[in-house]
Amino acid sequence: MRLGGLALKKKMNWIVQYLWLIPALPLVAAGIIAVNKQPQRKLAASLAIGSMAVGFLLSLCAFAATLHHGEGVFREVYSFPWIKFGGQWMDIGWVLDPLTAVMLMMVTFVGMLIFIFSVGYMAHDQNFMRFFCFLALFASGMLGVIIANNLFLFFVSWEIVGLTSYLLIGFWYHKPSAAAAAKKAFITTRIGDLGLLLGMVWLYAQTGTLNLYTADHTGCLEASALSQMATHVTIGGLGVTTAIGLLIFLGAVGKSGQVPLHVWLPDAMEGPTPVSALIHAATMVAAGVFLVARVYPLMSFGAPLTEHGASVTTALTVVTWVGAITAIFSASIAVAQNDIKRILAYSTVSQLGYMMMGLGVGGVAVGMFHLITHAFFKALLFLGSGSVIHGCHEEQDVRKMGGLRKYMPVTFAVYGIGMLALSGFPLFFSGFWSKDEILHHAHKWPVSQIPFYLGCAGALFTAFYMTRQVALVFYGKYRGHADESSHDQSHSSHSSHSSHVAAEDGHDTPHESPAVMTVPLIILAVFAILLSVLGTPAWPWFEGYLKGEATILDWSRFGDTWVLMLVSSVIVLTGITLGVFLYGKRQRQTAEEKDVLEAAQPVVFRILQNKYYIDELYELTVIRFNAFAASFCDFLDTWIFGGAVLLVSYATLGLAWLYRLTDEYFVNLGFDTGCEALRESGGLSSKLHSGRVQTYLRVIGVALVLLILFLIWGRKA
Amino acid sequence: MPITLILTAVVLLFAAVAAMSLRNLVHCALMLAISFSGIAAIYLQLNAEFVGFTEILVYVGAVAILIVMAILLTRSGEAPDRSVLTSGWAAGVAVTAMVFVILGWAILNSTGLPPTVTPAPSATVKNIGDVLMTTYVLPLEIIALMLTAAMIGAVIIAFREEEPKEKTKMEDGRWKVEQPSTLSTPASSLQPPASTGEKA
Amino acid sequence: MTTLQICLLTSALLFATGFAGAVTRRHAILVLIGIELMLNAANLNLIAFWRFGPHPELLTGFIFVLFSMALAAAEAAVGLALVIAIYRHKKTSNLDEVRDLKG
Amino acid sequence: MFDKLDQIFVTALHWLVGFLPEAWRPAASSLICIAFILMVFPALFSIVTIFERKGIGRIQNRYGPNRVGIPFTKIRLAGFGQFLPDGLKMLTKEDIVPRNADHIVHFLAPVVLLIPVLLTYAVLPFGKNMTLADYDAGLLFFLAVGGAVEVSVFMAGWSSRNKYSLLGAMRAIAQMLSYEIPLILSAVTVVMMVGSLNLSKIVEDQNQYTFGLAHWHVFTPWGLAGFLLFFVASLAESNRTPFDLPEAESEIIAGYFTEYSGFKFALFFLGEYLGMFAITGLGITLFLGGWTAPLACLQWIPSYVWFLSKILAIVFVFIWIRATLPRLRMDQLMNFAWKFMLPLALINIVVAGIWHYMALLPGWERWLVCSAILAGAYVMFGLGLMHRQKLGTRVYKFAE
Repeated sequence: MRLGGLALKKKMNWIVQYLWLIPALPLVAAGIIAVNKQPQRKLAASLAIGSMAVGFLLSLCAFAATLHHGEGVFREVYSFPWIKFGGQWMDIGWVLDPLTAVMLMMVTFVGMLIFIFSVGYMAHDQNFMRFFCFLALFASGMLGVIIANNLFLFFVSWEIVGLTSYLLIGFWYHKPSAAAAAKKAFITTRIGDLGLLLGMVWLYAQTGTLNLYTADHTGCLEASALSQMATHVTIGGLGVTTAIGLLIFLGAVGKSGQVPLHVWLPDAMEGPTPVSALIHAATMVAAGVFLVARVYPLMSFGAPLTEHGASVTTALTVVTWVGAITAIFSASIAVAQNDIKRILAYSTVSQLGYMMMGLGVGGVAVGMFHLITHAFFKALLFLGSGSVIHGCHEEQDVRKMGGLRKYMPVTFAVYGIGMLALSGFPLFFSGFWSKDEILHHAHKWPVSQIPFYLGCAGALFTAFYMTRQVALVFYGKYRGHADESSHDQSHSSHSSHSSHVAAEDGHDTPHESPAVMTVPLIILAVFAILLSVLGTPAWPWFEGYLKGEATILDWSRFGDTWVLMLVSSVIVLTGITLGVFLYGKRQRQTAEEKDVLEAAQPVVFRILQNKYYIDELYELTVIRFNAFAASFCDFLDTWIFGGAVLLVSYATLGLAWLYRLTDEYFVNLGFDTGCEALRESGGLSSKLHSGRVQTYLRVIGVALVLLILFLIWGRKA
Repeated sequence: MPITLILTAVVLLFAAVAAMSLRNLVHCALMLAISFSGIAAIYLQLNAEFVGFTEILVYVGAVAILIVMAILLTRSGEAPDRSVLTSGWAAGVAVTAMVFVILGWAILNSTGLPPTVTPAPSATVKNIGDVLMTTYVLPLEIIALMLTAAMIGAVIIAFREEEPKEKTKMEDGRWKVEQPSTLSTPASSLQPPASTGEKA
Repeated sequence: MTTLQICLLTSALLFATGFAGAVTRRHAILVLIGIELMLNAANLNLIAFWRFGPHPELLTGFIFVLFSMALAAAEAAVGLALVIAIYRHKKTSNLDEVRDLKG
Repeated sequence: MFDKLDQIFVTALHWLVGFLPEAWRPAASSLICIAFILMVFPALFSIVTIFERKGIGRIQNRYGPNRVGIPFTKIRLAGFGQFLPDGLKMLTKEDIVPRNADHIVHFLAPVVLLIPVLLTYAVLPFGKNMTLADYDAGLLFFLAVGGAVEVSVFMAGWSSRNKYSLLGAMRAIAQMLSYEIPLILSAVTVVMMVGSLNLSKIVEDQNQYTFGLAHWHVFTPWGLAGFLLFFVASLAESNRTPFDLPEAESEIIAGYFTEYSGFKFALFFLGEYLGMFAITGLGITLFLGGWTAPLACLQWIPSYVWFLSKILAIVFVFIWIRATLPRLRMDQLMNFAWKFMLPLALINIVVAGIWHYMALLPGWERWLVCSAILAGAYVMFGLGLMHRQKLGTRVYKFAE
């Protein structure tokens, strides 16, 4: 295998060889920032952003390398032996294929924008350096996940990502809620990672390698390994591939917050908003989806392709169902939330559900396309909410906002674009096309139609709660503080460029954010619109790109999709009008006023507001059991093991006493006398060393005499 | 011609003994010069002119002068009134006697000595130069290097240390006490001693 | 008694004299003088053996003497410099009072 | 016939020695030569003293001694008889020795001065076949023995318990040690070119003629530079102005022979002049072709005449300089020796090597190259020497 890697290197594209630079640069940046003691904000920011920019350029090169190469999927790997496991070498390496390239571009680009944004957002935080150090570290981990050609490297980067997510959620660790959220996120994702680890180990046991692809096609995702694996069957007639796939999917569930492990994601919003945007909307949570896409060959192996390019296996069915349930579930929860970021968080969860569903029903292209588009417009939304929060002086409750349209027009404009993209407003927004793809494939799914209906419902909810949010935040009048009259232009303008001054005197009129925050928003908004052209049914360039096929413009493809497009547009428009009717028409006057739905259906609303009491459920079951187990272990520890340890320790103490006695009364005395003798002899010999030259000369003379005598005597003998 | 040789040897040894036993160091140094010249004379009688002249040039011309300089620099030009012998000189004399006896004994009845009647070898300057430049060129270079190092080392060792700053400051203070500090020219003319101090 | 033996005896006596001085006198410079005398005795030996040795045409002892003279010059320079430095520090050049290296 | 005239002393020596038995001849001949030297050069000394006095007198626009002639006659000799009364005065003066002087050393000093100076004459070739001891390493002998003069100077200065004497001795020793190095180094160039330390060989090497001009070393760039260096260094070696600090009358009364009078003083005087003659002779031998004639057409003149006349010419230049130049200061003296003459002499050695190897390509290149290097070095070191001189207001320096 190593020989293969070396042989490959000759005709390899240079970018493949230097792909490692992309994750390495942010890592180096993080290291440099970490070792710089005094707060050098400029250095930190410029290092992080610069590394991301260079990474973006490199990934552009990588992308260019994956284009135009004729038929078949472009895939080049570069791997080298790393450590020796028992008998054989474990290689690590990286792979460059369309999946990697497109993810690289997305992550580096969005990440760069978010870095720039957070320069403005964190401007007044005294832990600026730490923040950027973590961000850069996260970026390197995420990029490592993307380029990894080896599940081991993948897992390492994956854990780095998890760690940085923990650190960043708990960035404001002085807030107990943040600390708790960080712990929750870490532990919950650990559950998933355990599954991933088991899957990896099983895979290694089965195929003897963790390389996904290799030069000589012996990788664990390639036909030889898979077919040799597919012959095995484990408990309950479950195919080994299926089992491994499900275990790995468990990791994905944990990472991208699918039901039932979704609970950590909403709480993760305790972190700074850029973190929410970068990690919990754009990139990290997408890593789970990416993982599924990465091991898609494993999951889809052995099943015949259906007529529209997706294949049906047990694993994929599970994926689909989990995705669908997650989508509708969290979309419904989002309806009843009041925290602007929580709403977005639940929408994220539901969108991730959509992606999973897309992967399950429609193959890699569908899910990934929604992932990309979602990354852009969700980052846009989060950053927009961040700008709003920044403008409202760290206020997050939508009920306390309102009428911000006047105060921050730019934010309003881009936020509106994001909202329309997310809710899938027809024709002009990327969200529409990607979601439509998913629904389309779900509709064609041979197993069942239920996921399709769930998806439609989710779309309805999505449109509805986004409209509600926008209506509450941007329309009506500002409910941030009691008296409107106290705000005068000079004060607001003054507070606009130094908002920490304003933050000190509690309530003040909201203000537009500085350019360093708005410009990334605008860029993201542009992309949120433009990306739509890549995935229309008429010209499914993205799919072709991923599959490595040329794409032809063919309007006739609308023939079988226009009905569905119509349906989804109708759904979306219904949701929006519903939202406008309920919240736009009659604005609430005060922050304390009851919500409209709450007035109508208090029970349902409470259930939704409390997230179906999932946390409480876990509280009652998992955590209770956990506590019990813990106490049991404590008991064991204290009495059984502790007793044994105590016994051993007493025995040791006795021995120690014995040793001490011997030491003191035999060894020490001996050594003391020995040392004494040595010291005295040294003193005696140093007496000889009287610093008088002439004594030495005398000795030399005597030595000369002796030497001559010896010579004569030796001559005689 | 052993006679002249013996005479030279006697003179040389007398001078050496004097150089080692006189009380006045300068006399010792002069006697040393005489004994060096005696050695040079012996060299000449052994057909080693070059070495003889070098002996004069190096020892009489340089080493003796150097020693004299050192004597004057250590202010020990006068004969001390206390004893010039170190404590425990008797042991030294005994060791010396042993050394001499053993050496003389070894010389007098050693059998392996080469025959004394040999043609006078010719050590012309040309031969010496050839040998120095071919066989012994590396030792020559090393010796040159060593001489340079020794010279630098000697200069550095014997270099007079900078006297601490506060000393000169104290001088200024004393000066200020004596003279009204309004005068500038005497102050300026006072500076040189400190400077010449390091120079000389 | 051959000429060679005369030379050797002379050098032995010279060596003994120098040694006696170096061992018995208390002034540092005199010790150096004694060392010079000893060196010269050694040189005398070398020359004598060169003169009466089997291969005088090789000039071995001859060159050796030249080199040892260079060494002696260096040694005298450094030694006297040391004496002067010691005198500067301790205001004495009596070897009985210079014994800082006492073990 | 001219050869006979040239070799007259040699033949006379052989004729004289011919009377003696075989065994005594070497010793006898050397004794005779020594006696000859002891006769000639003190006589030269006595003449030169008068020369000096009269010459300085002329330069200072006054008569020198111009009365005394041959005693008991009316013959004046333009005052050249002056040395007789002077000598008598010297020899008959009272010999004063300080009470707490070190008598033995004080007595020995002039003798020790005179012996090496006279020894140096042993290797000088006064004329064709007129070398007393034709050592193979004659030059080395000359330099070595000349080095022994410092001992006597020190003896004189130290033994007469007088701070002026001691100061003078110290100055003299420092000066001699410093200027001996350029002296030897400038002589080394000649040794390099001739390939021998033997003085008569060196002279023979210069005893060739092209276009009737002699091959004197001074007629080459390195030779000229070497000769100038040697000349300055010999001025300093023989304590002549401008290097007469050791016996600067106006500063330290007469230097290391302050406490000498009468006969010993005369001996010092004699020693100095003999040393001057000797070193001049060496310079002539090395650079000015020794006893050879400058032009081929003048070879009929006997060689010893050439030698003596060259000595007299150089001595005249010495006297001229003495009457012209002021005295140096001590630090200037040292700076000049170590920062100017020493590096220049070293460069001169290199130039000699270049000259030797550029002889392979005939023509004027080597003249150009060597002269250029030497001139450049001269200018550079000269600037470096003048660079540090603070030619400004006077600074008072106090002795410590």
